[in-house]
Amino acid sequence: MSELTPVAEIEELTVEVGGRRIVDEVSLRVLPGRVTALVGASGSGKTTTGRALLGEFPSDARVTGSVRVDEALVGYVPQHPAAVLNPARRVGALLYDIARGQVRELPRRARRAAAREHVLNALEMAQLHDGSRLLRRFPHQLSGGQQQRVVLAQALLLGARVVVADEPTTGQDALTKRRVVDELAAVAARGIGVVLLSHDLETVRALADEVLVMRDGRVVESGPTERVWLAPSHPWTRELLAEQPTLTGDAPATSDSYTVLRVRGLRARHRDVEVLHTPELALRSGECLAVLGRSGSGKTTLARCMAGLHRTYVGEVLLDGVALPRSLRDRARGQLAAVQYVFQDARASFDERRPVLDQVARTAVRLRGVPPRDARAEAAEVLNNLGLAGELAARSAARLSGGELQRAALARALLARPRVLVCDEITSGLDTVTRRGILDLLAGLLRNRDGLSLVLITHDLDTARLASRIAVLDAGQVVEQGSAEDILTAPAHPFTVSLTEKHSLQGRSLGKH
Amino acid sequence: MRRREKWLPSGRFALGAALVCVPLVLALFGPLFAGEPGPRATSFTLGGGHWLGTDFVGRDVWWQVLFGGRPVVVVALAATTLAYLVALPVGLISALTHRTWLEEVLMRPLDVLLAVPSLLMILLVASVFSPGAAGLALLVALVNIPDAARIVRAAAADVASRPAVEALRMQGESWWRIAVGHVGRSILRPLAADAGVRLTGVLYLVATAAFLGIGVAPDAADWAVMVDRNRTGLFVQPWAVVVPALLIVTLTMGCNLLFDALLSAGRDVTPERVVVRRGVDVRDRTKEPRP
Amino acid sequence: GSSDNDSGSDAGSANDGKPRRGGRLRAAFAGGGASETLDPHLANLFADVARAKALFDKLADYGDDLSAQPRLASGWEPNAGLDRWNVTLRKADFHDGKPVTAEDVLFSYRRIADPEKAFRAKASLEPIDLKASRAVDERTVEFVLKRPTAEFPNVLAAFGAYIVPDATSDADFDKKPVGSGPFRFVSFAPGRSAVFRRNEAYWDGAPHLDELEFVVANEESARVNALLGGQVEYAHELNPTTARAHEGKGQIEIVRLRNSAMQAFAMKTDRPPFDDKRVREAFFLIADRQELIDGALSGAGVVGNDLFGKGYEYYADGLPQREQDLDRARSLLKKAGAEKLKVTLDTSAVAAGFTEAAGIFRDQAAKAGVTVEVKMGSKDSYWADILDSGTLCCYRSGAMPIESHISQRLLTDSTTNATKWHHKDFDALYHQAQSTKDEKDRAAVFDRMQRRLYAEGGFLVWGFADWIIGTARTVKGVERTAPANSLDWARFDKVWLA
Amino acid sequence: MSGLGSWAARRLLLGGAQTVAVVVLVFALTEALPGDAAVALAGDQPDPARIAAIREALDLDRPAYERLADWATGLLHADFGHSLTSGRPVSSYISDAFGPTLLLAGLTVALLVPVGVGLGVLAARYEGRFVDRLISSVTLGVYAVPEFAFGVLLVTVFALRLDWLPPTAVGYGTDLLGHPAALVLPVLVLLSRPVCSLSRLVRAGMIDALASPYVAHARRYGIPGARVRYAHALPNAMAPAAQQLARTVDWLLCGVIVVEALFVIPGLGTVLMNAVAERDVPVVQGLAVVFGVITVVLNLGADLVAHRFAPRAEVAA
Ligand SMILES: Nc1ncnc2c1ncn2[C@@H]1O[C@H](COP(=O)(O)OP(=O)(O)OP(=O)(O)O)[C@@H](O)[C@H]1O
Ligand SMILES: Nc1ncnc2c1ncn2[C@@H]1O[C@H](COP(=O)(O)OP(=O)(O)OP(=O)(O)O)[C@@H](O)[C@H]1O
Ligand SMILES: [Mg+2]
Ligand SMILES: [Mg+2]
Ligand code: NI
Repeated sequence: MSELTPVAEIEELTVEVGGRRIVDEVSLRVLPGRVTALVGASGSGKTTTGRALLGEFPSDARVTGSVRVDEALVGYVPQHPAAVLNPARRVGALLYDIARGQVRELPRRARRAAAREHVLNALEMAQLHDGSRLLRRFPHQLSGGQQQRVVLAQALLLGARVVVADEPTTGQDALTKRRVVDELAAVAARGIGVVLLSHDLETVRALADEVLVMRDGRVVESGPTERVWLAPSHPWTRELLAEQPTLTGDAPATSDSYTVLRVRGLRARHRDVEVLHTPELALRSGECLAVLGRSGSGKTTLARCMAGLHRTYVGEVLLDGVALPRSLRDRARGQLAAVQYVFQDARASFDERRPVLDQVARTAVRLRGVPPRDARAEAAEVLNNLGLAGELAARSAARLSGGELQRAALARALLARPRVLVCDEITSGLDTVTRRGILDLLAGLLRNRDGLSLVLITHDLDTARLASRIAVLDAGQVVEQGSAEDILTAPAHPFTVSLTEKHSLQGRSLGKH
Repeated sequence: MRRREKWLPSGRFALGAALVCVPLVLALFGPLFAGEPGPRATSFTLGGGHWLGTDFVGRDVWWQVLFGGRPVVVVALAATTLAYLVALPVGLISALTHRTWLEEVLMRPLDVLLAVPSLLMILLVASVFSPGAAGLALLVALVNIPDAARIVRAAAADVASRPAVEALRMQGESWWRIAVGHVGRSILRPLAADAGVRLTGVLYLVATAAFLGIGVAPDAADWAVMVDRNRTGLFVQPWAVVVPALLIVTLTMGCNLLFDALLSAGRDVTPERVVVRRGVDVRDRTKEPRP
Repeated sequence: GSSDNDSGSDAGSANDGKPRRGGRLRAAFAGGGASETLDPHLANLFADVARAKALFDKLADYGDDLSAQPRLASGWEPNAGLDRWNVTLRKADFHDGKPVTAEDVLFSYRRIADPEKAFRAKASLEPIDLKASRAVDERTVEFVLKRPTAEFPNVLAAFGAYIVPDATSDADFDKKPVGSGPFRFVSFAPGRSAVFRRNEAYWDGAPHLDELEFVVANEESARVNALLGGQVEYAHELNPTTARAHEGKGQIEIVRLRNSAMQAFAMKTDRPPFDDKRVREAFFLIADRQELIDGALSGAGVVGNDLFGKGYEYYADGLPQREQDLDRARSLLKKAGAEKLKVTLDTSAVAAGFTEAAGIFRDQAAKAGVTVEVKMGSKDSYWADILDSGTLCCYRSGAMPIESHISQRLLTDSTTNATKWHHKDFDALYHQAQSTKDEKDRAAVFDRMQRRLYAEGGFLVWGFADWIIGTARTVKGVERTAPANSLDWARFDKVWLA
Repeated sequence: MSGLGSWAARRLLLGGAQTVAVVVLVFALTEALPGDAAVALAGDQPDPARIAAIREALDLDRPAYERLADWATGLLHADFGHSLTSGRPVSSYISDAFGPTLLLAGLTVALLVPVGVGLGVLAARYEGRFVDRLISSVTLGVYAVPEFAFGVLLVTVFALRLDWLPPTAVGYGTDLLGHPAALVLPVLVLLSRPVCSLSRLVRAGMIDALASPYVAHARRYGIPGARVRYAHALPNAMAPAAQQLARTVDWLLCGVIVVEALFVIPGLGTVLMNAVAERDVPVVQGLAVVFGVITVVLNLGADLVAHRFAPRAEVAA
């Protein structure tokens, strides 16, 4: 190891915002061909540290310490990829711009073809197999996972010696995730230093050579992955790595439960392309339905149809047997409150400028007629339960971490006291500890608040275990649905089989000492 | 952090404020100092007790300058505000609606207004009605509405389709809060830029209208009217044009600079700034917020 | 009138040296846009008249004092009753080589008087009974009139009464107009330019210039700039302020044609408050004429004395100059029971100085306790609007003989009687003048009529504006004393480039 | 792109209706103006008998709707009618004046876009700094000076004092291309105000766009600064500016009266002015058709640009 010179280095970095140290004396070395992982609770400063390698800090932060990067460019896959995709440019243009830098040496005439070659190659590496089709699309015409992979493709195209990947596998299904991990491993194998910021321990374990465990901005433990895994020294690490207790959707679909939400003959289109066909899907009261499926299979589209955010469909969405208006603009307050949706891209769903608390509280004011003062108190309480204490909640959305925003978005929906809560990948950006907390909370609500039903959209099988029933989507079709038990233990459809296959990620054999 | 949010780029702010102050003070308090108008002299002459000379009908230019600010400020501001009072809702409605017919109903008739030469419009009103200052403000606003509405719509279209707006709808937020509180606020910068420039356009439209017989008298003490009517004497007695024109220039320039300064001060979501330029070793670099 | 045709050029230009032949002169006028035509009978604007004048001739034209001077007519002789006039033509040829004959004259006049059309000169030719009139021989026309008309030569000089060849069709005028004027047609683009060439065979001596181009520039500053920038050599109708800026600076020459445009306020004498002659007199006394001249005309003019035609033939210049007298005005108003009088003054941007004058007069009237409210009207229909409605309006008039002014505006059956001056005895005086053969006696009658108008007329004539022309310094021979509309104004056959 | 295609098709259809509305409105406005062609022709000789005669000769005594209907039927055969004042075909009025107008507008826009956008981008790039302040002050200052005064100033300095350029285009007629020097000053004056409004809108949009994460991302990846500004940030700043640009082109094509008068360029503005003054209704109507079509097309173009640069708008629920 000693023979390697680091391609990037952080020394005693401290980032202080408003008197609070969000990163506290963190040191980090990025070695070529090695994967360095930062793990830690949501809000522990992973993203802030990772961005320091790019030379970027929160505005008006007080920064001390040093950051050294060998080369000019650093690849970066941010936590919320949608934000870095230019809404007015096609995916192709966004990629070509970067590819152009790679083909500068070639004669002018050969450049175009070479750039295209590069782009398609990168898309393939980023697991976007029908890449050439996506090139003509605008970013908003991609699913969340596809956006993420486009951003990954950009980072791969760049050919930088350091890549900072912030939660590169959130929002990816197990299959895709496996491939992305392989790809990152291959990237490292080419001598590129990878900094992996992730809450996904499986991914970390499979990829990382070295792990830094963060808590409240401080590195509490660091060392080679295997050592940390096998012999965690800090109690916090132990907690973080603790085996997940298998939550099971114990909410019994009792005989007195009735169908709250029914989707019938739904065929949803984007423009003229049909992306979703769901002949029948029912959600019973008090039940938790998980929707599983690969990235781009139409999960979000389904959720948005339910929520009234996607209008171009035939068929109907029935609440208590009554068809809901297609657009949420035409829904009555009661209907709005009854069906709430938690956005996949939490950051984009908040107004960056206003305090999160205010934004969350409005739900209660508008949908339940709670006086503003009480609404704020209630919002503060819900946020607190979700781990966003007072001071955090009072900040503007721009000043919260990805996981924090995800929780705020959940709180915003919960404040409506919905009967159907549609959660789109709400735990994707959360560490195990926080995730456990949230899922517990949701399970508790299911149990105690009668009438609440959950639709959990997830790629995460562990999360899906919370559900009592699971529906599996593939390429817009519901290929299988049934009780969670059945689906997870004895999947019938080959696609489900491939999804639920014991997703042991191959640890890398190379470079481990 | 709090401190930082209140902090204004003081230099620019001060400059803008100073620029606005001169014409504003003159406009507001000028009439108090003006006193009685003296006797007339030959038009466009210098000297003879008139320290800025005389205007196109032989009146004292300085006296006119003192008196001529109020109508400019009042009518132009009123007309611009009025134009936006209509253009803003119309533009926002058509940007926020998903009903194409509603958008067409709102915007297409305005397009028709755009295609009618405004000269014809003003001529007609001039000859059919004889509106006073208020009518003038209305008319000038009317001429400006289609244009402003289109700009509002164009600026708002993108913001209106973002997930943040969907989330607001999901919360059952009222139209006004979504439109004004969120979308309107997000497009404040283009709006301010447009309004700042529009204000100037309105000033001279008022002057043109005056000459066609609408609103103020064609020989009114009004800076814009002065610039317009004294232009024939530009080479004999430049002050009659230059002084009011300069005042208008300072007024609009000041307004715009003030807008700019306020907007960049109000922006609390400053982009996270890039501090370390890469490829270099940046040891012990300390960055502190500027005072 | 006198007939010194050959002395036109050296009248006002003593030190211009010897005329030089050759060169092209470009003259900028305000024009009528794409609707312009070269049909001389349609001439309406100054640009039209200037072009018509270059291509065509009238039988007579106005001298500097607006008396009729023979042009194509070499002389005229009335009968004793003054209702039959024999006009003899001089020897002159049209551009196509054909001589100007009596038939051409009759054709032209009949064309103007065509009841189907509405040519401007039609009203002026009204005294002639064209059916009865005839060609006595090749070069003599006998005009039979409907009534005695001592001032008949004025009719021959009327605005737009040009002689065109017999049987010219309407379409010919824009394509290839043929006249007897000093210049021949070369090309014409409506609203832009017209190019003419010297007519070597002109009866009044061939012009000095080789070529003459009229260009249209409606904006005064454009004309000035073109002149200053050497793009034109002659710019018609400049502002007094421009004149002041450039007069005597050596860059360009400024020519002021005095007594060109009467400036007035017209009071409708048939309705309150101006049906009371004390109110009219009070208004005469309210006006501070010098202030109006200085303010509205930037000093470029002379004060008026409530009478039309200063400096023209028959003008009553023996009357004392009226001055502002607010006390007397106030007491007259009081006597008329018109204290705290409120009147609306119609004005419009239709002529230079109108809005300015209105504003100034409003302030002057305020000093006499009269509230004048200035009302801006549409400039395109202003003249028709003020003819019958309103009580007080801004008024102006170009140069014309005093006799024409009276017949057009001050008789009971006048077509444009803007002051509603209807007085049978006044009409009678006019007819008496027209039937008086002796010039002195006639002048006495005109003098009586003007005294009446001075005392109680409806026109508050406060001034006479200069007509300002700018020329390049090389332009010589420009007449300096001819009021606008008279023969020597905008006349290019006697002009040369040094 | 079928959605966009049908959208554009519908807009063009509506555009037809709009043009009709423009013509009717303009006709109504001209009719509502006091006086008619006869009164205008009569000028300062408003002899009532003469006016009546003119009216009869011009067919003006017929009811307004009949005249409009006649004119509209003519239009169906591509006949714009004949001028009341001169009797010449209206199409000749339009075709004669369109050349200079198109030339001026073309030149102005060709310069306006790069200059306006460039200045806006430059100002946004140095927001709050000297360059920004310089650009803002100069453009705003020029904007606040009326066109007329600015024109006179330019003529005085560059044509009369320095003698570099001709002060007017007098005498050049429609052959302006043959005298390119005569076009410099008019184009400068025409540019003076739009440059300001355009650059301010571009600047405003650019400041927001430059602060966005996607621009930061592009920078991060070493995309050249100019490319980041013009290809990445600018499209997001363009929607309001495109509207402004459409308005400017509209204004340029529908006649720029002051500049045409000041520099003696016989364009559409002059024709319109004269036609209105003369109450030459057929000419005014012919121009209304032209202006209506121009406006419809330009608005469509601007909306297409807005649509292209805010592609998310179409998916709004
Ligand atoms: N606006 C759009 N226009 C065209 N196609 C779209 C649009 N939005 C989504 N799609 C396509 O529709 C399909 C379904 O998208 P959806 O967002 O529902 O996927 P998803 O299952 O939520 O995926 P992920 O897990 O990646 O979020 C994807 O292939 C996506 O590319
Ligand atoms: N711009 C900012 N201004 C102030 N505080 C910030 C800002 N950005 C992040 N923070 C705070 O700093 C802490 C660390 O944020 P960071 O984004 O680094 O966390 P993280 O470890 O990436 O969390 P997550 O897993 O939720 O994404 C958080 O508590 C967050 O609220
Ligand atoms: Mg993070
Ligand atoms: Mg999704
Ligand atoms: Ni399509």
